[in-house]
Amino acid sequence: AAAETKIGMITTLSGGGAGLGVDVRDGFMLAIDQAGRDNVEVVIEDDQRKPESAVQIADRMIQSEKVDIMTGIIWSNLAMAVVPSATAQGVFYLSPNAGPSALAGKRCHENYFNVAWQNDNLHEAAGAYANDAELKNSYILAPNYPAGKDALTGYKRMYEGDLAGETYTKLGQTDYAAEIAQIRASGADSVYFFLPGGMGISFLKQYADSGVDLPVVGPAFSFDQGILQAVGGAALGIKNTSQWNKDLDTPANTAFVAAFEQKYDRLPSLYASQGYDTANLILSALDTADVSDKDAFRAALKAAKFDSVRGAFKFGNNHHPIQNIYVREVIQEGDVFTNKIIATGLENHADAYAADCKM
Amino acid sequence: MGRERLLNAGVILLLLMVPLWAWSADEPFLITLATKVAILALAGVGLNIALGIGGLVSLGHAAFFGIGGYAMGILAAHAQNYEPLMQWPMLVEGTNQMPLIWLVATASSALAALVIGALSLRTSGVYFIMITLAFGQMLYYFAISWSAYGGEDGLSIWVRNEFPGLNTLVPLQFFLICYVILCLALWFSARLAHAPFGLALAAARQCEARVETVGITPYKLRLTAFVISGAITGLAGALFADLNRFVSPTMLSWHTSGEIMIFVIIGGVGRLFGPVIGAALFILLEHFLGGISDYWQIYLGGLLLMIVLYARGGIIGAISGREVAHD
Amino acid sequence: MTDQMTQVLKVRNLSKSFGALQASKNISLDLKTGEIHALIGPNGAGKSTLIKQISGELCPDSGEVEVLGQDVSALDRVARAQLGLGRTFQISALAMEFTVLQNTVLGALGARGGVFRFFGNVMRDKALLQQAEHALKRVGLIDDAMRRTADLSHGQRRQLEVAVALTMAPKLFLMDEPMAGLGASGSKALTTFLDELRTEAPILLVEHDMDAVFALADRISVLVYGEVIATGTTDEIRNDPEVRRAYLGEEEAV
Amino acid sequence: MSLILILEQILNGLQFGVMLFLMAAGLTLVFGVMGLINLAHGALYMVGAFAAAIVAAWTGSFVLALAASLVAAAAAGALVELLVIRKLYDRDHLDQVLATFALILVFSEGTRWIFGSFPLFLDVPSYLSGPVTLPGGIQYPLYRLTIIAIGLVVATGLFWLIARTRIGIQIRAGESDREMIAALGVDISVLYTLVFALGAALAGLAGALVGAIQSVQVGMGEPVLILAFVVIVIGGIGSIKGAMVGALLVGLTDTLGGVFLPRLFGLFMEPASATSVGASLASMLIYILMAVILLVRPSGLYGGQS
Amino acid sequence: MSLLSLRDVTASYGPSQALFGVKLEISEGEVVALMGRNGMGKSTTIKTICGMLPASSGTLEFAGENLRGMASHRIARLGVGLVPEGRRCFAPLTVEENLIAAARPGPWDFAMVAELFPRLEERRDQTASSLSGGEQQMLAIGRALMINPRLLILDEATEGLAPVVRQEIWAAIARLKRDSGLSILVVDKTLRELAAVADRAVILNKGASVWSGTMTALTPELKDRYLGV
Ligand SMILES: Nc1ncnc2c1ncn2[C@@H]1O[C@H](COP(=O)(O)OP(=O)(O)OP(=O)(O)O)[C@@H](O)[C@H]1O
Ligand SMILES: Nc1ncnc2c1ncn2[C@@H]1O[C@H](COP(=O)(O)OP(=O)(O)OP(=O)(O)O)[C@@H](O)[C@H]1O
Ligand SMILES: [Mg+2]
Ligand SMILES: [Mg+2]
Repeated sequence: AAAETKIGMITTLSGGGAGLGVDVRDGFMLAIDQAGRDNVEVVIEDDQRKPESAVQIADRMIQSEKVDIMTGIIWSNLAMAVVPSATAQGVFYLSPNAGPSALAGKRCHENYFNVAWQNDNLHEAAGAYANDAELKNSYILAPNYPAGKDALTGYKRMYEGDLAGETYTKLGQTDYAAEIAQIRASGADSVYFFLPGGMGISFLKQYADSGVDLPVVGPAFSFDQGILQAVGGAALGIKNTSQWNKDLDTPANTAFVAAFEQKYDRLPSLYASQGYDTANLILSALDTADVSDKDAFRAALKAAKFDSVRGAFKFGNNHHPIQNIYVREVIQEGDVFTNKIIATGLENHADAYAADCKM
Repeated sequence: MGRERLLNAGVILLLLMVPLWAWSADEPFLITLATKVAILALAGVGLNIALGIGGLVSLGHAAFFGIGGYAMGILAAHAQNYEPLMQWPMLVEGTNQMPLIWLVATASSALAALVIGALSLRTSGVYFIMITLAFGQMLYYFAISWSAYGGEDGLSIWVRNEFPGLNTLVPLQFFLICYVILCLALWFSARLAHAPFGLALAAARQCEARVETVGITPYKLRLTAFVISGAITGLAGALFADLNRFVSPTMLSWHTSGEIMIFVIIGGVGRLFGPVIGAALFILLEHFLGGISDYWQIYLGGLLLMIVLYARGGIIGAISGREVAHD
Repeated sequence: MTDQMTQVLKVRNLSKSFGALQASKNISLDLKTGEIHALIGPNGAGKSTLIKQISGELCPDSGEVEVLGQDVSALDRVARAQLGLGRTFQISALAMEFTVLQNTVLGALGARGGVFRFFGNVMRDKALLQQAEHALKRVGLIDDAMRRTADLSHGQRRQLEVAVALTMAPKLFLMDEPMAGLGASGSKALTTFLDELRTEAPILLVEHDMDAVFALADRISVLVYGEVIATGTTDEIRNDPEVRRAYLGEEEAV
Repeated sequence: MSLILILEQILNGLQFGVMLFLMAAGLTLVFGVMGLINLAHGALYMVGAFAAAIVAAWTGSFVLALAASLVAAAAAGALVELLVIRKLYDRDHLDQVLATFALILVFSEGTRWIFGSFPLFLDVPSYLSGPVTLPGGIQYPLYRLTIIAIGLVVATGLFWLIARTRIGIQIRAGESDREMIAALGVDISVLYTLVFALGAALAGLAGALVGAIQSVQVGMGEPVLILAFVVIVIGGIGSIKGAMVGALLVGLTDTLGGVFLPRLFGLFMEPASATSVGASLASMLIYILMAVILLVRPSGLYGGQS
Repeated sequence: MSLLSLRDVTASYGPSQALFGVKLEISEGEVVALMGRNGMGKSTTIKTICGMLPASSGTLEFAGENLRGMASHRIARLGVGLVPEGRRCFAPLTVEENLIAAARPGPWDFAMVAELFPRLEERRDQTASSLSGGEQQMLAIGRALMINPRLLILDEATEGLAPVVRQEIWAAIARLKRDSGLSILVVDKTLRELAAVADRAVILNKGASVWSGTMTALTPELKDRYLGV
């Protein structure tokens, strides 16, 4: 048998943002279990969404547990805190969710692979979709923090129309009456928003109740399986962008969706799919190279010879995905709200920072 | 009060022995954990001066902790990319020398404490709690949107700063630095409690009118205590940032203030070693309960409840009697 | 000039209102070296309010306060305390968690200054301890020096109030009902004590215990509804029909 | 910016204020009147929202859901009072802070354990959904108007309870001297259990009402907690009127600050940085407001004594 | 039969014992003075009666009910009205609110209290914290009367009152005794005034009752030994 491979997963398992971490973990572990290898060990730790905790757990995993590969972080700020020092210490890091721009550009690293997306990707696709849908005057809003700014930057990068307004809201804001009034008065023909988690739910419900009925576009994060049920009818018909959906018709995906539902008794989410892909990428690389041979293992990761649930998948020079980003629409199936793909927003899309990466 | 002394001595020795053992047993993470205890205890020692002796319940000490952290982050970041911090009116360069960083961290958090304290101390009681919280939150939101230094993403310093003659990258050496600082702070706060200043400050906590009629201005006492307290907590912030080689707005959030306060309460308010025991216990619980289940915080909550309900005067109070020592 | 010297405290035309209620109406009085000047009057007449204006806790609407020839109207209570105003409270104001000794040391510390010292054990400071213990001896609390103030009985706390004021070695005392809550024996002892104390510093004494007032006072001022209605010697006041009606009642006069 | 939009934003500010009052009402009661710092207020708010979501899903009735929120939160409150809070009245604020912080952990993680990590669905009932047109042509959601009405009713009821009823007097007397009011024959422990349960019920009601237009999820109570504290401190602790005024002030400041500050900065900055600087300042605004008010009036707008 | 009876009561503040055997009987309609120097345990005895401090041993009975272990509010409801040492008015409440907070049905109501202390009527809407010391004392007495007690306990109730008011209060107490058959336990320092109203006296010394008898039996020698006069 090959030597033991130890994988350290740091993710958010307690507190408000735990849903995402739980999905990444469950998707990841599904793939590991399916592989049935007895030489891969996964250590899982809860970061409580605190960057300081994440850093300390990373230290411990690297120093004491001597993990070879790390993964699991959900949030950009935690990734920024952990990834650079982990990769500098020779550990491979595979991101199942966050893709901050710095790590894609100037600070890219040979041991860092992003298996989800660069943060801007879904927003760029939304911008491109807005052009296709002939939206000419968008009102855009996002929370006032780095990921929010990246989001609006990403949208504007592709979007060619005018801006009816641009608003940064408070992080964690729950009441959007004022913003909705601005939107109503702005003469916009559409709204683009990036409000992850509970913020998005609040916004959508309040927007639906306000009587403003301009078309809304957003990234998948506010329309993911985990929270769609909480938004309910307010989300119906809204277009959102994602690199994956459960109706993607590939054998790998069909099998994944069925297996996930069977094991966990719920529909898989975007995050679960990313966790699943991450694990499969690792497993595929382990099939061709031993992790102790870093160069060979890195090359095997780079080759990405695995069956991604999102279809075609390959890495760019900065180890970020080059992939299709789809446009989905929220629909109702029985009494379950879910998404269906209606178009491809961007094809084989790479990120805007790849050129800054000297690798 | 022999029992409390004995307990204190035991705790401070244990805090030293564990990392030494961990070093010989090659358990570097245990050293990191001990370092974290020492640093957070230091933050608590700072708060305890305002809270325990002066009765100033500050729910804004994260502000000083965070300012200390950012002082480290900003100086080190500039040292790393060789861009001066400012060029006008004079050239200020970044640095990666710990002593210098500590100086800046202490001074800037003391300055912040002076401003925040001067304003906040016009109120008292719950209003004081809330106004300090307000200042903390202002800084927090400021840091989140301060994109020059990372905003919510925070600021990473890839390597630990340097201390002349030591290799700070060796966990044990960095621990020893923190440990010595903690001991110094404990010593200072013990002296302070028994000094004229401590007596007057404690009197101002109990009866403001009494202090005034003997010709002492409580406001000045409190402000001084608040500044000292903020400075020590700021120093702890700089060390904490160095421990993680990373600083972010979470250091400024009210959760941090709350946690520092909780260390002090668990250990025993106004007890010299309260923050040390409190921080040690809290961190151990957090660390070891984390492995039990995803819902470990329920157990943490339950344990904390037991402590408040059944250990009056904190852990130290429960072990060595409720009365605070008079001598 | 000599008159100036002997006037330790001079209050001129002090007025103070709380909303519609005029608690002090144009009050003038003085306190001379070596005397006890008693201030009596019905409950709510404004005695404590007057004391507070003299000590600086309350700011008068108009009028001046002079201490040892210096106008202190603009000074706060801390500055006035430093100038030598010793005060006891009607309702004990003490550091309850402290020992009796610590409370008195605090007084001595306030008088000496040097509060902003961060090193050195204050409870081992010989000079302060001596001063504190001396004061405790004088009020008869020395045996309770190491007890917690909260554990004292009400009467013992009153004694401690006086002791703390003593440690300040003030130039004059403002005492708001020092006898309140003292038992008969305590009152007797305190009366004897204040009698001696007046040679150290004159006392403006607010008190309802007429035995004590008549035994001690050199002069008495009577305050009714914020106004001084009479000032005079013990006998003059005792026999003033207006005072008897408003304050003393029938029995006391006998 | 048109006048009508300005008016609408002012209305939004007032509405947000009333919503804040609703969130803060239970806290004012417990904090101001019983002198207890209850950090677990947000947890009770969450309990109310979850109870409402569950019952709404079962029965489809919003009214029943609201009733459930009241009952569940009151029961949780009474239980907590009997088991924990009761032992804390004669402790200082710090012990209360620690204990109620521990309660947050127990409640939040307990809820997550039972209901999972994902938000639940709770929506505005159809008969209250959608906008109505106000005089002047402002389109305004009916549900928000309902919240305003309920908020005002709660405010009046509380004010009356505390200021005018004998129970209110006894509660306040108990806050000033618990031992004494008991020595005068009032069973203060039962009274306090009731008050705490009432405070909890109000928190639960707010959770359900507000939850219907926000997200019902673990941790939803936390931002509310801080805001509610800000509100009652600005107004002056112990004053229902103060809480109302404080809530309206905070609501207006927050809403109008978010709307106008970016524009203000736009006058002398380039648009991109103006929006971001304006938004940063807007997020600090209510804390600045609180600090300024406390500096001018150290015990809040209507606080008698500190 | 006695209304209140204490036998061999001991009590402690935490580790320090304050009562070492108190014996005290009060009959229906009787006024008893509890005397002793400062710190001898008078107030502690009262706290024990009112259930504010648990007795460690001994028996306490009121109107045939065992008071030991009974909650403070239940003792009050049996008819024990307390005017505590140091007044303890509810500072943020108005005068009127202080009075009605604990009122129980019976002859004493606001009007009657106002008649006894007209000053309280004048200050009706002022908060207790802004009252003068004497006014607060009147309020505390009025408050205790409002619960319509069978036994009124006055712990230094005339402390800090002007002589006229004091006379009024003593007159009021005498009237209460005469007209309503109220039993009264009173602690006060002025012997002369006590002698006029009290039927009997009990002397405490170092936490134990050392003497009890009629006021007239109180010899100068006893006074000197236990009261210091
Ligand atoms: N802050 C205040 N606001 C309103 N009224 C006040 C205030 N302080 C005092 N008073 C009123 O002013 C009057 C004078 O009060 P003061 O305390 O000076 O009386 P006093 O002469 O000391 O009475 P006593 O002998 O009973 O202590 C009282 O009627 C009191 O109610
Ligand atoms: N809260 C307390 N904690 C501890 N000891 C106390 C407490 N209150 C009183 N004592 C002590 O108990 C003893 C009796 O006190 P108590 O108050 O009953 O005396 P008293 O006879 O009422 O005196 P006074 O006339 O001064 O009011 C005193 O020695 C006192 O120091
Ligand atoms: Mg007075
Ligand atoms: Mg007494």
